[in-house]
Amino acid sequence: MVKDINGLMGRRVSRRGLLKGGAALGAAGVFPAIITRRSFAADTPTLVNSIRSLSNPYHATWNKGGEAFAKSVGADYVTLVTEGNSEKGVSDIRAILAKTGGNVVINVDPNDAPDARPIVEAVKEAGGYVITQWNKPEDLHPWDFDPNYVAHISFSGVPYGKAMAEALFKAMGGKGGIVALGGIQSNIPAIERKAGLDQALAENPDIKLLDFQVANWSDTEALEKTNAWLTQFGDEIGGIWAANDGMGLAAVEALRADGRAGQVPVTGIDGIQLAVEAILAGEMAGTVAWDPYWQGGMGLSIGYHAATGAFDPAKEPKDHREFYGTGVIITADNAQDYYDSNIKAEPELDWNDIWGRVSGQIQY
Amino acid sequence: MSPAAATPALSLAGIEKRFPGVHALKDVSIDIMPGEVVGLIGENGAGKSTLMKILSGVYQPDGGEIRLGGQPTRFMNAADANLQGIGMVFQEQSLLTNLSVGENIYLGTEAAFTRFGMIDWKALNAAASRQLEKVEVDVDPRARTADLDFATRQMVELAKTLTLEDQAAGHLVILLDEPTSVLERAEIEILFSRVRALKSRASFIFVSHRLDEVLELSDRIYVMKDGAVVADLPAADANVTQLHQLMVGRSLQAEYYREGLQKPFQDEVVVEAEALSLGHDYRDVSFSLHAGEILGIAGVIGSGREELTRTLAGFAPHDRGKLRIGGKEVRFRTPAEAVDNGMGYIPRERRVEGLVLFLSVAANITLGNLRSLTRNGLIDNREERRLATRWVDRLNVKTPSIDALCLNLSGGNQQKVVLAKWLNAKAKVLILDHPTRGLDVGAKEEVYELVRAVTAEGVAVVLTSDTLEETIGLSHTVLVMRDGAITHRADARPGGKPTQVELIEHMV
Amino acid sequence: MRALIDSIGADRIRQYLPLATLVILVIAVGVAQPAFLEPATLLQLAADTAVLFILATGVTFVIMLGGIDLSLQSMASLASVIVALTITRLGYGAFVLAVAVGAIVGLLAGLAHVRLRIPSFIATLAMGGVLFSAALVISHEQSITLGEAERGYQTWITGSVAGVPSVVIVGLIVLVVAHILQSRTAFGRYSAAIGAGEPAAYASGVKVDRQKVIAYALSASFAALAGVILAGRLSSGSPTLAAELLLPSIAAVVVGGTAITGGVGSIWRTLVGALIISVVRIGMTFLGVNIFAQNIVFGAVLIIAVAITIDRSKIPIVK
Amino acid sequence: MTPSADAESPRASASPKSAMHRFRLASWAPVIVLVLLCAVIAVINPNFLSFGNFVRIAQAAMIPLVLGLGATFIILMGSIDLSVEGILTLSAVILSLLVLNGANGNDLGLLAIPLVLLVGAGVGFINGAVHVKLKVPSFMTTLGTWFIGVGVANALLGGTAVRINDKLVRALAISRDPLVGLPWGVWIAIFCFFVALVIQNYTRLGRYIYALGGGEDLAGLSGIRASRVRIMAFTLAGVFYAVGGILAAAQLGLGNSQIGLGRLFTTITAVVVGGTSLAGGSGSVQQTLVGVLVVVVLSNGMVLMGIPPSVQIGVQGLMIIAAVALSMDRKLVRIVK
Repeated sequence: MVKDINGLMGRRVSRRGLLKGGAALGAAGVFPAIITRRSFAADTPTLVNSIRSLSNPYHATWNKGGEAFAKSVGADYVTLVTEGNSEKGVSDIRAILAKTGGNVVINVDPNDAPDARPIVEAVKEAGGYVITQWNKPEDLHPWDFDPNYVAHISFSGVPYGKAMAEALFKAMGGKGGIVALGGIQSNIPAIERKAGLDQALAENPDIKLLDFQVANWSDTEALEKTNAWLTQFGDEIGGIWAANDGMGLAAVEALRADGRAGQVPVTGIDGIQLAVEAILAGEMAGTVAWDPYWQGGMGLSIGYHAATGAFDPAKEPKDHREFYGTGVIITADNAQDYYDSNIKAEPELDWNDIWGRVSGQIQY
Repeated sequence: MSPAAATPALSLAGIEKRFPGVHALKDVSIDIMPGEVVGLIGENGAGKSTLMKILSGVYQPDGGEIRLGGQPTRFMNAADANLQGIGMVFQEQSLLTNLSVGENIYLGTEAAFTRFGMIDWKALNAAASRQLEKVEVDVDPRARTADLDFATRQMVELAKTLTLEDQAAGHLVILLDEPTSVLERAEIEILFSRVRALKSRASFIFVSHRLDEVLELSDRIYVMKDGAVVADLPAADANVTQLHQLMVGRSLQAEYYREGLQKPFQDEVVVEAEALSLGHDYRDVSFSLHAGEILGIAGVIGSGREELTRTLAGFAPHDRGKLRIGGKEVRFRTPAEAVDNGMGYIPRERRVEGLVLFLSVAANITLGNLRSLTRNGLIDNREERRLATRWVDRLNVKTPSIDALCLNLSGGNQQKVVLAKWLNAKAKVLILDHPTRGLDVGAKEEVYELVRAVTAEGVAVVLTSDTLEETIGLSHTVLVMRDGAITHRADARPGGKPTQVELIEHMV
Repeated sequence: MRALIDSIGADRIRQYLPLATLVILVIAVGVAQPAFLEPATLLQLAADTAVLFILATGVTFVIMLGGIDLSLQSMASLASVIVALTITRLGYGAFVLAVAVGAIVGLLAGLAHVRLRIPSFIATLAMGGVLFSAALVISHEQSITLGEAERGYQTWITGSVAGVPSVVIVGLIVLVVAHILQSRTAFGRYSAAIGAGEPAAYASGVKVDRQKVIAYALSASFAALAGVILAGRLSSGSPTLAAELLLPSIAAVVVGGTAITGGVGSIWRTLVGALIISVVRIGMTFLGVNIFAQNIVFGAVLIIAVAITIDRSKIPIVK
Repeated sequence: MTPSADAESPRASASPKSAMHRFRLASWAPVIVLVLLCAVIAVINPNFLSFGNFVRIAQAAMIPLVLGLGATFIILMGSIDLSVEGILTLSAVILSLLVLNGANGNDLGLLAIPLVLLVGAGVGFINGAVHVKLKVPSFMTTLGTWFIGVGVANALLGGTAVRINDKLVRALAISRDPLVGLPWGVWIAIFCFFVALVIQNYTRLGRYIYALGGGEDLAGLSGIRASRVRIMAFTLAGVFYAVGGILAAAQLGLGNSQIGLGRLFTTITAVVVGGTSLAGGSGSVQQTLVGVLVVVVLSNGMVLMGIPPSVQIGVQGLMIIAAVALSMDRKLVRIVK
């Protein structure tokens, strides 16, 4: 019985099947399988991804990467979501540590930078292995928690924010006015991406920043802010820079309602499917793909290799402990290629190539 | 009118009702003739309300038969009773103040004016106007009910009940449940004249604690005691003393208000008003209230006595003149300030302003001065329980325990808890705002005794009452107000009581 | 009369329904996953509930008198920012400052509510916006991480005493203080009276406005304390540190059986409610409830729990 | 403050002849606030008064208005509905999965709309039924269905966002009528407004909702079945939220489970700013329209006036306090909770 349920849930990977079921409102059939009990074999560590929520495509893809890696090594896999609540995120991790007795590898995208410290401390105490991504305090370093805190992976927002700005300026023909949509103000990626935008602006005096507004990563807010701008600046707006794809796509929709979609270039960041499609449709000028599939799978893989003794974190150089990953800049030039190889098909990754995308130690 | 001549409009035969542990109605038989007004009296607990609830379909009888126009029937629920021609005018007003008069009259029966799911307001309001004409009230059906005075609302309520004429097949029987308890004398006159005029359209069952009114309005009177009918007598042959005797099973005190027990008041002046005025409500009111004195204030609606009472209780600060309590000049902006100065307000809206119904008896008793129970910031629970128990005993409050919610007490016992609250707070002045409203005779007497007892201890009392008799009977001094000013000041010490006529002269 | 006595007898049982619900939930999870019942796990659960409990305790005071406080998560976040910004200079004084700011903020919200007669729902929602803005401005829109030295001031939050996490002890102290405030002081009694029957309380000389303002000040102070503790647990301050804690806090109060309309309730009910919320959440992780089903289960459990715990005998009309 | 019983007011102002209606001067205060607000913004940025901006305000207001209409009925009963986001999200997601989309082969076209409305009505009905039958306060019932609604939407999507490719559905937000030049979605919202107006003023349900808000026990005495009215009102509200979901999906061109984020508090704020009392019994959908416009104009205006992002939410809070304080008729309110 338990096996059957597991089997049923295991097939969750085939999302399209589920969507069809959902479309027919037959989802009720899926819900009896609410509880998935697993055996938690004593030797293989349980693999855990802790992410913000499964309600955004970015993290949903992240989760799929995690599932794929877990499957490749035959380990149990658990997803935890914070729902934007730091306390919940930390306590869920503590719960999973208690449940597994510390035999666990946790790949976590902390809800906010501060959460990383209690998470790392708890994992260290329980003897598990943890990899953090994106958010952590500057003074928290993996090498202070050997060997349990295996690595921290981030993507420097500054160069990519700058790259998107440059792609936008290029699409605009090098001059004109832009408006910019920022993420939640205290988030490090939001701050870094904005810093990249500012650098690009400094280097391009012909481009004028008409206004910067915070839309808190929210589609709806981005739509409303863009609407207000269309009133305020009208035709002065030559381009829109958004700190992520969701907000960028909302800006495209605001333009569409104004009859200007495709005429005013928009850039995003994250590389979600809809954004890539928008680039193909000529409505967006660029995005950056972090490859959340890689983040979700490779984070676990690094931790797994450490936990199973394939390498000793303490002996690795610092640029393997705290490093920037490599993002893929997608513009009209390479969008089709990216779409074919990463979205249409399930990406094929070598999970053993753990340092393959290291692009330098993180600088604070 | 001879009861035996025709088929009764409504008749109850051998009605039985039991609740766990209580035999609420024992073989109750009652006949109501077409066009007859039947009075129904009895002490609280005599079974009146149970009987009313059976008539209005809220309860089902355990035995016996209900016959309408001679045909046996059952009332499944309130709506069913309505359909069969039983209407009800409630003691607590049942109109929704946020709706218009017309909306209220046809609330629940809009179907008659609904075409394709849409209400035809024009037709509804026109029909409402016709209903209002039946009771001779000149109100725009579109007027907001909150803007009407109580008497008009009571008429609207009657008009609402009369809509049953159009729906019910047979003769209408209208239950009037304490309809006068919130009305002034003049309003009562109007109500009664309307009821008499409507006898051609309906029969009435009139339930009231005011025996004189029952005698005045009814053709015939049923007296209930302990769940059974103990008497059925023509109103013309009855008098108050006799009815009272039948209800309580003992003779009425020769003197209802026991003037003999009234003690003279002391010399110390507790409250002094000097040319007190508030906007258009009252002006230049002056009086002195002594320790142990009961000061009755008489007056009709608009005389300003209600507002004066509210000023003393701290709800409506005066804007001119002086008010001194114990020699100190005060102006109460909130009840809290009044309470701090030793005032205790016993409101007419007992269940709204008198008690926190969902708190225990003990908590209500100590609510007025928790401060004195507080030691180092904490309430002394043991002392609180001791005090509450003492007051419950002393005032003979019937409650299963001091932890019971006030919600579950009878009206009289609730009023005792309100009194206990102020006695416990050591109030120097009690403001009694219609203190016996809705209480039965026995409970009233207990309240009178308590008021006498506290005045004997030096507490001063300001009294506004439902009836002049009560005012005269209890007071040492009576002030009569008209149009916001004092028109008469009567000494009402035992032996020298003014007559009602004397006071009324100055009221209107 | 007999029915009356019966209802009091039933009252006794009804009082313990929230606790019974909690115990049953704990046992249910424990049977499926015995690791859940280990003392360390349960202590951890208690520690993880502390912040939620303290927030819920504050808002209990407001809910008791029939209001609501929607500013509490912004207040808690602001408090964490204040601690992070001032702890280097003020040391332990930073905690006092944060809680004092909370008291003042609550005072202002309460005054806006009673003086301007703005419904508390709107007054505190708006105040929450103001506090969020304030936190963004003073933190320069970033989260502020605390260094090693500053973390030394926070051992009363992060340490443990005889194996018991300090934060649990702090939570217990809050429980005792709040319970005494609510059940043994005039303030607590007045709150209940106002919640159950404001006109009668007013006519009885209760200074209704003052009691309300005190309740809002208490609520915001407790929220600030929760923010201080959160800052300790996460060693930082951030304008979004307490995000998504508002609704769980209010849910905790109601799940404990306190009436959202006021008048009926207690701090221990809030404690039980907060624990129920935690047990359900963490229990789902323990049981491995499918991640997509968690929100659905959580919503359903909330409704069922309230259906069990709420004391309808003291609520005239359920709205 | 005078939380005196109703007993006092009629005595003081007994004038049976004066045909006072439910809509009094006090209810015009929000309109005055709105006009003032518009004037201030227009002075600072004259673009505010352009036709283009008028259209954008209408666009920004259409969803809050539809949501506010539903919530008004609930708040008039003295209840509260927190399931706004849950039902909206679920409706938007189901719509996106039923019409031509980027995730599955469905293509029901406009036929999907009645189905989605049915889903909204269904969840609303569950709200009402659980609230009434289990006697769970509406606050908790709807909080629960909020979680459940978003949860089911999320489970249906598996975390993705689904692009809507159906031209007709997209046209709701993009195409405009040839006469005035308003997007069709705005016309739908206006239509909903009139439907709500009719329900409020001309149907028994509307009347009974007021009656329940005025006093449930008293309404019961007139033979009104409170539980039925409550269930119907919640069902009705669910339909309005579903319309909101359809418009949101059309506007963003996709269904995702975060589409409802932040809409609940905006909705309730708009209803209250309009002057509808949270205690129930007084208010109207007309007032909600004004409240929605105040809130929408305020957030539109803050961008136009160049108020820095970090203090916008604070300024909004203060403005809302001011607006409610100005429009509150303190004499009419006995107790404010």
